[in-house]
Amino acid sequence: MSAPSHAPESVEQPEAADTVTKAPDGRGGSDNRSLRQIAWQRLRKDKVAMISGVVVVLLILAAILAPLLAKWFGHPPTQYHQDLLEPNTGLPYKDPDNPVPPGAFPSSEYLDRWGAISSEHLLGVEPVTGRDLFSRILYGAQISLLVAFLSTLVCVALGTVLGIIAGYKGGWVDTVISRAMDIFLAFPLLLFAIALVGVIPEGILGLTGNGLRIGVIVFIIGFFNWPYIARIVRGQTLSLREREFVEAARSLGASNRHILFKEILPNLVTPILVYATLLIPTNILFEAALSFLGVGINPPTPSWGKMLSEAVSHYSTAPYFIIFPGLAIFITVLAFNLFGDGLRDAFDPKTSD
Amino acid sequence: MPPPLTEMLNYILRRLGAGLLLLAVVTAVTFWIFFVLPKWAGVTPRGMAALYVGKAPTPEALDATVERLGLDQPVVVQFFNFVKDLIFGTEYVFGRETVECAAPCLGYSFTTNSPVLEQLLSRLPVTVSLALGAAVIWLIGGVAVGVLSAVRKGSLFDRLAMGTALVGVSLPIYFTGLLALAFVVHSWKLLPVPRYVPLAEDPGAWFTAMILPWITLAFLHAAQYARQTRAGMLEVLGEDYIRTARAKGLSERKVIFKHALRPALTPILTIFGLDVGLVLGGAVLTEKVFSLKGIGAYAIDAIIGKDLPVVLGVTLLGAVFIVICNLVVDLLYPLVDPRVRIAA
Amino acid sequence: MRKRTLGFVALGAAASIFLSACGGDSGSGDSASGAAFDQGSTEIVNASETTGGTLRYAISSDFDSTDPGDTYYAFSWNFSRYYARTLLAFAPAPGQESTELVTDLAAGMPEPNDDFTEWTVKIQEGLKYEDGSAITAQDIKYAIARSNYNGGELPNGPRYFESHLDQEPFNVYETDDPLAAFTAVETPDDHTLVFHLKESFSEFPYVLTQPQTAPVPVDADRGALYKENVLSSGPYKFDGSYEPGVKLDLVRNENWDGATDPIRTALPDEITVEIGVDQDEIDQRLVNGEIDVDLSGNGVGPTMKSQLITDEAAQANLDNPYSGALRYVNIHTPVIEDVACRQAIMYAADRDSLHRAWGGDSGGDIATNLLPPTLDGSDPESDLYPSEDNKGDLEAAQAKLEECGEDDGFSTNIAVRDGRPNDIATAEALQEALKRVNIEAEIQTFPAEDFFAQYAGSQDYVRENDIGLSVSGWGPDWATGYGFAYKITAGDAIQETGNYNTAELDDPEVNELWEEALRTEAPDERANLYEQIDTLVMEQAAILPVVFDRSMFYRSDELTNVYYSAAYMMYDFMALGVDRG
Amino acid sequence: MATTGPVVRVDDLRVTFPTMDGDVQAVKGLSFEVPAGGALGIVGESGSGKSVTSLALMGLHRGSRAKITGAIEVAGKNVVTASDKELRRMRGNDIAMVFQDPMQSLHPQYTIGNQLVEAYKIHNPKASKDAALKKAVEALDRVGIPQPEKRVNSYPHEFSGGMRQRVVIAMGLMCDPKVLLADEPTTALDVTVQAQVLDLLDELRRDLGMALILVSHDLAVVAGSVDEVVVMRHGEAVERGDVRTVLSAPEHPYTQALLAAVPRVEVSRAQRRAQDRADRVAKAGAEGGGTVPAAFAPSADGGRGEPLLSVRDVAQRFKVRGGAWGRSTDFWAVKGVSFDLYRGETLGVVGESGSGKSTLSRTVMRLLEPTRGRVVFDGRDITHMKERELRPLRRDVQMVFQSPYSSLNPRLTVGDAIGTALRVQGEKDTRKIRVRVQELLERVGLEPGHYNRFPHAFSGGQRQRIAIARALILKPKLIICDEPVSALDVSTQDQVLRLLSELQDDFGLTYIFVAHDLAVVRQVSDRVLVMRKGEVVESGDSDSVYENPQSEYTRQLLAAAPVLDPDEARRHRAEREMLRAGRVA
Repeated sequence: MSAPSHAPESVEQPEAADTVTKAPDGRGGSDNRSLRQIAWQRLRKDKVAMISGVVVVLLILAAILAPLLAKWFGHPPTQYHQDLLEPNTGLPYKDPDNPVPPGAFPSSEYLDRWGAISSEHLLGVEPVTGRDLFSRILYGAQISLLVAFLSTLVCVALGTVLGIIAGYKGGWVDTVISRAMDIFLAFPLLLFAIALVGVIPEGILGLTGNGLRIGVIVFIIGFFNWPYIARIVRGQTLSLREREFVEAARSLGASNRHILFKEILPNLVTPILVYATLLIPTNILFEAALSFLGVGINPPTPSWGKMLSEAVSHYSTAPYFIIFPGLAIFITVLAFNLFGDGLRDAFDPKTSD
Repeated sequence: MPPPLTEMLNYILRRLGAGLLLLAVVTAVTFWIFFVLPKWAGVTPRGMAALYVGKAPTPEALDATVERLGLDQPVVVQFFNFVKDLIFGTEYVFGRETVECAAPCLGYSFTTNSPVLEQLLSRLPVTVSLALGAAVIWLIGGVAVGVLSAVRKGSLFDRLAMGTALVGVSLPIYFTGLLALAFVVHSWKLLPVPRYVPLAEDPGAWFTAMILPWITLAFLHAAQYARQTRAGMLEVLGEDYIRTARAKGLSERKVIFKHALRPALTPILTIFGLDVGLVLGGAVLTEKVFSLKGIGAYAIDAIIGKDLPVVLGVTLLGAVFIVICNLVVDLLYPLVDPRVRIAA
Repeated sequence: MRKRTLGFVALGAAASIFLSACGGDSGSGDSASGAAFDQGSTEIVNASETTGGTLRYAISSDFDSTDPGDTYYAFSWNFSRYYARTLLAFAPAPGQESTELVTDLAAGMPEPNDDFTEWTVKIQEGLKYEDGSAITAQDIKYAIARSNYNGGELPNGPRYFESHLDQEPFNVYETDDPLAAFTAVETPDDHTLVFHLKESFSEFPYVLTQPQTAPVPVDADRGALYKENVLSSGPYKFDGSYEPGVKLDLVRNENWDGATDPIRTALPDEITVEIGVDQDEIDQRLVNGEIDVDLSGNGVGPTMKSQLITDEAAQANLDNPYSGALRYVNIHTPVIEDVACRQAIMYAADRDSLHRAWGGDSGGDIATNLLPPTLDGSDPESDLYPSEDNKGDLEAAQAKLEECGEDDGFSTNIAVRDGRPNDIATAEALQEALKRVNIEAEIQTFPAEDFFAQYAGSQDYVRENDIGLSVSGWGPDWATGYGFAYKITAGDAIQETGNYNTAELDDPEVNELWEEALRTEAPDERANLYEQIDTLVMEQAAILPVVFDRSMFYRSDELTNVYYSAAYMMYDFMALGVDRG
Repeated sequence: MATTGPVVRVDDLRVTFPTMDGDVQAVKGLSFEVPAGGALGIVGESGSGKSVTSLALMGLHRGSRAKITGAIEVAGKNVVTASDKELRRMRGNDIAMVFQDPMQSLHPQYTIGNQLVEAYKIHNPKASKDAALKKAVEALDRVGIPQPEKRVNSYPHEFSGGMRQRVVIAMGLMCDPKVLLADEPTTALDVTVQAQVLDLLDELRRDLGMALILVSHDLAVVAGSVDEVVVMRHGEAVERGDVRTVLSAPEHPYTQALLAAVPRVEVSRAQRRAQDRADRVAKAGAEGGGTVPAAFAPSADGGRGEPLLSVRDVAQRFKVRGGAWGRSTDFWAVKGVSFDLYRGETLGVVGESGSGKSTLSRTVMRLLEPTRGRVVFDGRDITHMKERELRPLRRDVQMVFQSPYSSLNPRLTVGDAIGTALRVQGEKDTRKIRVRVQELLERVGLEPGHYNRFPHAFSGGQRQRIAIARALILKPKLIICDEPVSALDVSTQDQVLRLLSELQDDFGLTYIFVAHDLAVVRQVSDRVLVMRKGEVVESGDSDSVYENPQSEYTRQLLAAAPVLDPDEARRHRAEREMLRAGRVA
C-alpha cells in the first residue's frame, strides 16, 4: 500500500515490537481481514479444535433431529420391548428366538451382557424395561443440551449485564455488585437445587411437569452461577474503559449507551463466547448430578444424568447400559471443552502465528 | 516496609464486616427457601409438621409438633429467634429435662433431636481431612501439569496432560468414584474399604482410607488448576523481567521455578482459597459415593428430609469456611505480591 | 403399617458400588453348611449353641429412634428387643409358626372379660433392669403412657393404645403424677396390669407385643433424649458411646436372667451397628464377610440382587421369602369417581410387565387380590380381573370405559416417590399399558419423605392436581387381616394429610365388616370376614394389586441360628449368633 | 585493560524468523566491531532489526525459532556456536544488557538487593552473602541511588522510572562486564532523567574502561555518547563510521532524510513553517496541477480579536483511594493554570510526565469537570455545563491521542470509526457520511479504498492519520493534540507534523499541542507553556522562551535536551555536570 506521492513517505513499516519471539511484521497494511477472519484461519489450523467443533455440531443436530432419527433408526424412546428380556433378571437373551430352556438356571451363558445390540436396536435394549437405548440417548441429548444451553444463556446474560455495569459505572455500584458476587459464590448450589426442586409449586409461571423441572434447574444454575462470568466481564470493561478510543468517543459527544453498546460490548463478545463454551459442559454435569440425586426430570423422559444413575445399579451385569450414556456425556463435555480451548487460543491476540 | 499496623487492622475489619454481611444474607436466603417458598406453594404448617412426625400422625400430634418446632410463627420471628439463639444460646425442654444450648446454639435436629452443633463438629474432621487432602493433591498435581505443559507448549506432553486433565472435568464424580471403588477396592483389592479413621488414632489407616476419595475429588478440580497455571505461566514467560533473568545468565530451570512460577501462581491463590472454602462446606457427592460420614452427606440427608436446623447449620458452616478462606487469602496476598500492599 | 424403610432409597439407591465388574467370582464360594436356596425361609440354618464373638450389623438409613416408645420401623421393633423386653412376643420359630403369640415379661397370656373391653395380665417376679433395680407393672404402665400421650415429644410411634384405651387425652410431661392421671390402665399390685378399652377389640394381645410396652421407670425418662441411653431390660445394654447417625454398640447386660426369657438366645458377646453406609457398600461387605447382617431387613439392593440371581454358586447363600408387604397402585376414588372407569384400569393393566418392574419371580408373585398369602383369610387364587397370560384384557377394559362414558379414554396423573427405582418402573409400565386403551397417564415424582404428608396422602392436593393413581406399598403391623388392611381400606382411617387409605375407599359394607371383626373372638371366623373384605375391595377397584413382594437376603456362612420370622418380615435378630470357625 | 582484539566482533550476521506466510529476514548480513573500551551506536527506525541484533549478541534467541548464521564474538567466545552452559557463563559476566522499559525489567516480587545479589552469585557461587550484599550496595551507590544501604531492601515498585533504570544498570555491573549493551535505555524516560542516565553511562565507560553499545531510534541520543555509529534499515547497515562525519556529512540518502526529519531545538517555528510551505509548493509544482493553497492563513498574531479559549485559574483534584475505610487522599494534578488562545494559533504545552499537561488538556476540553477556575470557549462559559448541553459544543473541540494502538476501536472498520462522529451528531444519511469520510481519508494521505479496513492492518503513522481525520470530520474550531507523535518513528513523526501544519494552513485550525519533546514543541507552537508538577513555570512566545528562558526549570530542560552535534552534546554534558556539582557542593 503506498501513500499518495505528494506526502513522500518511506515505505511504511508497521511497528512491531522487536520482541524475541515475534518476527518484525513484514506484511504491509495489505490484509483487510477482520480479527474474526484471522481467528478463523488460526482455528482452521488447530486440528483438535476443528474435530471437537464438528462433534459439537453433530451433537446439536442429533438433539434437534432426535424424533426423526428415533423414528428412522429405532423405536420411540418409551416403547417397551420386554419380549427380548428374561423376566426374572431383566437381562436380554443372547438369542431371543430360543430363550433359556425351561428349568435351566438363567446363568450368563444364555444372557447377553452386551444388551442384544442388533441391527434392530443399534445400542441394544435397556434391562427390565426393554426400551431402545439408542433413541433414549438421542432424546436424552435433547434434555441435557437444552438445560445446558438455557442455563448458560441465563448465566451469561446476567453476568454480562452486571459485569458491564460494575466495570463501567465504578464507584458504589461496583462495590455493591462485587459484594453480591462474593455472596452468590458462597451458596452451596447443589444443596439448594435439591431443596428448590421439591418446593416449587406446579403451574408457577404457567409451567408444569417437565417444563417446570427444566425451568427450575435452568433458573438455579443461571441465577447462582453468574458471578463467574461477571467477574471476567467486569475486568475487561475496567481495562476497556481506560482505552483512548472510549475517551475519543466521549469527546465526540457519544452517550453512555452508545459507548457501552457500540464501543465496549463488541470487544467483550470474544471472551464471553469463549467462556460460554467452557460453561456448557459444567452445566451438563450439573444436570447429571441433580438426576443422580433423584431430583432431575420426571420419568419416563430420559436425560443422560438420569439414565446414568439408573444404569449404575446394573453396571456389573449389564455394563453396556452404563457405558453408552457415560460415553455420551464424556464425549459431549470433552468436545465442548476442547472447542472452547481452541476458540480461546484462536482469539488470543498474543498467540504467535 | 510493611504498611503501618493500623492500616492492616482496618483492612481486616473491613473484610470481616463483608464476611458477616455474607453470613447474614446466606442465612436469610436459606430461611426464605425453606419457610417462605413452601408457604407460597400452599403448604400449611400442619403439612410441614407431618414431615417430622412418624406414620399416620393424629391431628393432635401434628398440632403439638407445629407448636414445639414453632412452624406456625411468621418467618421474621423464626429468623430473629435463630439469630438470637446463635448469639446468646437458649434452653430446650425435653420431657421434664431442660437442656442448656451454649452460645453458638444451632438448635436441635427436627428428626433426630440431637444437637446440630455437636453433630456438625463430630462430622467436621471427615470433611476437613477429605477437603484438605484433596486440595493438596489437586494444587500440586494441577500446578505441576500446568507448568510442564506451559514449558513444553504444543508438545505431545502438553496435549496429553491437558487431555487427561479434561477427562477429570468431563466425567461426573459419582461415575469416577464408583468405578474407582469397584475396581481398586473390591476387585483388585489394592486398598481397604474406605472407612474413616481419625488421624490421631491411626495415621496409616487414615491415609489408606482417604487416599481414594482424595484422588477422585482432586481429579475433578485438577483440570481447572492445570489450565489456570498453564495460562498464567505462558503470560509471565512473555514478561520483560523473565528476559532480564535470562540475560543475567540464569539457567532455564531457575528462570522457570524462581522467577516465573511465583507471579504465575499469585492469581491461583485467590481461586484456591474459594475452592477450599466451598469443599470444606461438604463435598456432597464424594462423601455420598464413598459413604464418608462428613458434612456433605449430613447436608444431603437433612435437605431431603427437610431437617431445617441442620440445613441452616450446614449452610452457615459452609459460609463461615468461605469467609475464613477469603480472609486468609486476602492476608496472604500482600506477602506474596508486595505491589498489592499500597493499595491494601 | 409398620413403616418399611424399603432400603433407604430416598437418595440415589441406584448409586451402587459393586462386586468385581468383569464377572469375577462371587466372593464366598458355596456355603460351608451345605444349605440350599431359600432354606432360611422355612427352616433354621446353621443351628448352634456356641456363644461369643461380635455380631456386626450395618444399615444405609437410620433408626427413627432407638427409644422403644418412639419407633415404628419394623427393623427397629425387631432390634430393640435386645435391650427392651415387651409384655408379649411372637414365637421364635421359622416361617408361619412365628405368627403365634407367646409371653415375654408376662407370666401368662392376658384374659379378656366377656365383651373384650377389659384385659388383665400378670408379669413375672424378680425381673431386673441393667442397674439391678426391679421391673414393676407401674414401669410398663408409665412406658405405655409416655409413648402414647406425650404432646408430640415422641411423635414416631403408632397410636394403637391411644385409639383403643378408654382414656381422656393428657400429656405425661405436663402432669406431675402421670401414673395417677393414666386411669385406663390399673396396677392393683406391682405385678398385675388391667387395661380398660373404649370398645371391644379381639386382637388387643397383638398390640401388647409392641416395644411401647417395654418398661421405663418414671424418673429415668429424659423425654426425646432418653434414646441416647435406654435403661435395658433385655440381654444387652448400650455401651454408652451411641453416636446418632454414625454408630451404636451393645454389650452384655449381666442383670438379664436367661431363664425368664424364652425368646432370646443372646449368643454373641457384643453387637455393633454401623449407620448411614451406602446400600451397595453394605451388600458388598456382606458378600465379602466384612459384616454379618443388613439391619434394614429389606434384603440386598437391586445391583447386588441382579448380580446374585445370575450367579449359580451363590444360590446356596440366598433366602427369598415373602416380605409380607403388598405393592399396589391406589386408584383415587374422589378423582376417578365412576367404579366402571376404575375397573377399566384394572382390566387394562399389564400384570406381566408390572411383575417384571419388581424383578420377576425373585422380586415377588403377581398379586391378584389384597391380602398377602402369609395372612389367614388370604386367597391368592381369586382374580376378579383375569387376562390371558396376565397381559391385560383390553376388550373388557374398553367395555368398561364405554360403561362409564369415557369411550375414547381419559387423562390423569400417576404420583410416585423419587429415588424408588421399582416404584418408578411400576409407574412407567402402567403408563405404557394404559396407553393401549388410550388412557393418558403422566408420571410425576415427589420427594419420598413428603409423599404421604403433602402430596399423594393429602386430600386437597390430590383433588387440586388431578392425581388419579399413586404407587405405594404396605406391610402388616402384625400378621392378621386387621393388622394389615384396616389402615388402607377402612373409611374412618381416611385423614386430611398423612392419609394411608390413599384411595379414600369409604364403602359402608367394608366398614361394617371391620366393626364385626373387632367383636369376633375366634381367629378363623375373623379370617372369613377378612376374605369377604378382600373381595369387596377388589370389586370397588380402589386398589390395583401388583406383587406380593419378596426380599432377597444374603445369608453369611458365619451366621448361626438363621431363620426368617413372618412376624418381623426379616431374620429373627434375637436368635442370631456368630461362628467364625 | 589488556586491549587485545576487539571486545565484540560481528561478521555477516543473518537472522531469519519462519512465520505463517514464509520466512522473514530480520537481519541481512551485518558486520561491525567494538574495540575494548570503545562505544558504538546502532541507530535505526523500528523494524530495522536493531533490537534483533542486540538480542543476538546476548544469544537470547536460543529457544525461539530464529535461524542465526554468521559469526558473533564476545570477549573471544563465539556466541552462535557456544554451548548453553558457556553462553550462560558469558551473560552478565562478559556482556551485560540494559532494556528499554524500566517498569517491567525488574522482578516485581523480589527486593532489588535480592536481584542484585543473585546476579553476582550466579558467576561467583562461592562468594558469601554479605560479600555479595556489600558489592550490591557499592554498585547502587556507584549508579547514584541515594542511601543505598537502606534502599537495597525495598521493592522495584517503590522507585521512579529513572531510579529503576539505574538499578538495572547496577545489576549489569555486578560482575564487571567487558561490554554493556543498552537497548533503547532512555526511550521511556523523561528528557531530564534521560540526560542523567546517558551521563552515567558515559561516566561508567570512562571510569571502568568498559565498552558500550548504545542502540536507539533517536540519532540525537546517540550523538553525545558514542565514538562510532551504524545506521540500519531493513536489517542492513546503510552507513557506518565516526559519529562526527556521519552526522555532519552523511553519504547515504536514507541517513540524510533521517537527519532532515529530526526536529531541532535551535530551529524556530517561523523558519520551520516557511521551509515546510516551500517544500509543499515545490511538491505541488512538481506534480503539476494540484491545488496550491490560496493563501496561507493570516499569521498568528494578526488582529487579536476575541480569544477562542480563555482559561482562568483552572485546577483539577483526584481522589486517590488508598486509606483504610475508604478514606482517600487528595492529589492536585493541576493547581491553578490560566492562559488565552486565539484562532489560528498553536499553543505548545511542554512538561515532563506527572506535570499535569494531559490532565489540563482534558479539563479544558471538559472530558473532566474542573474542581476550580473557569473555562470560556468561544465566548461561552463551559466550566460546569451539563453533559447534555455540552454535546452540541463537542463539535467544535476535538482531540488526537498519543497511542496509535489504543485510540482506534479494534473491532470497528476505519470508515465507521471516522463516520461515528457524524452519526452521533445526528447525520443519518450513510451515503453522505461515506463520501465525507472518503474525502477526509484522501486529505490525510490515505486511500478512499481503506474505508472498510480494520485498524490492525495499518502502521502507527497511518493510524494517527486516521485519528486526525476523525478529529477533522466535524470541522472543529480547536484540536487538542495530546503527545500525537511521541510514539512514532522520526520519519513518520515528521510527516504527521507536516500534515498538521498543512491542515492548519488550509482550515485555519487552532491547536493545543501537548508533548514532552522540546524540539517537536518548538517546531509547531507559536506560544509555549512550560509546566512542572501542575503549575505553569514559564509562558510566552516560543522563540523568547527557547532563546532566553527565565525559569531555572526551563533552563534545565533545555540543557538536558539531546542535540545532534556531538561536540555541542559534550558541552551540554559538561554544563549539566557543573549544574549538578553546583547543587551538590
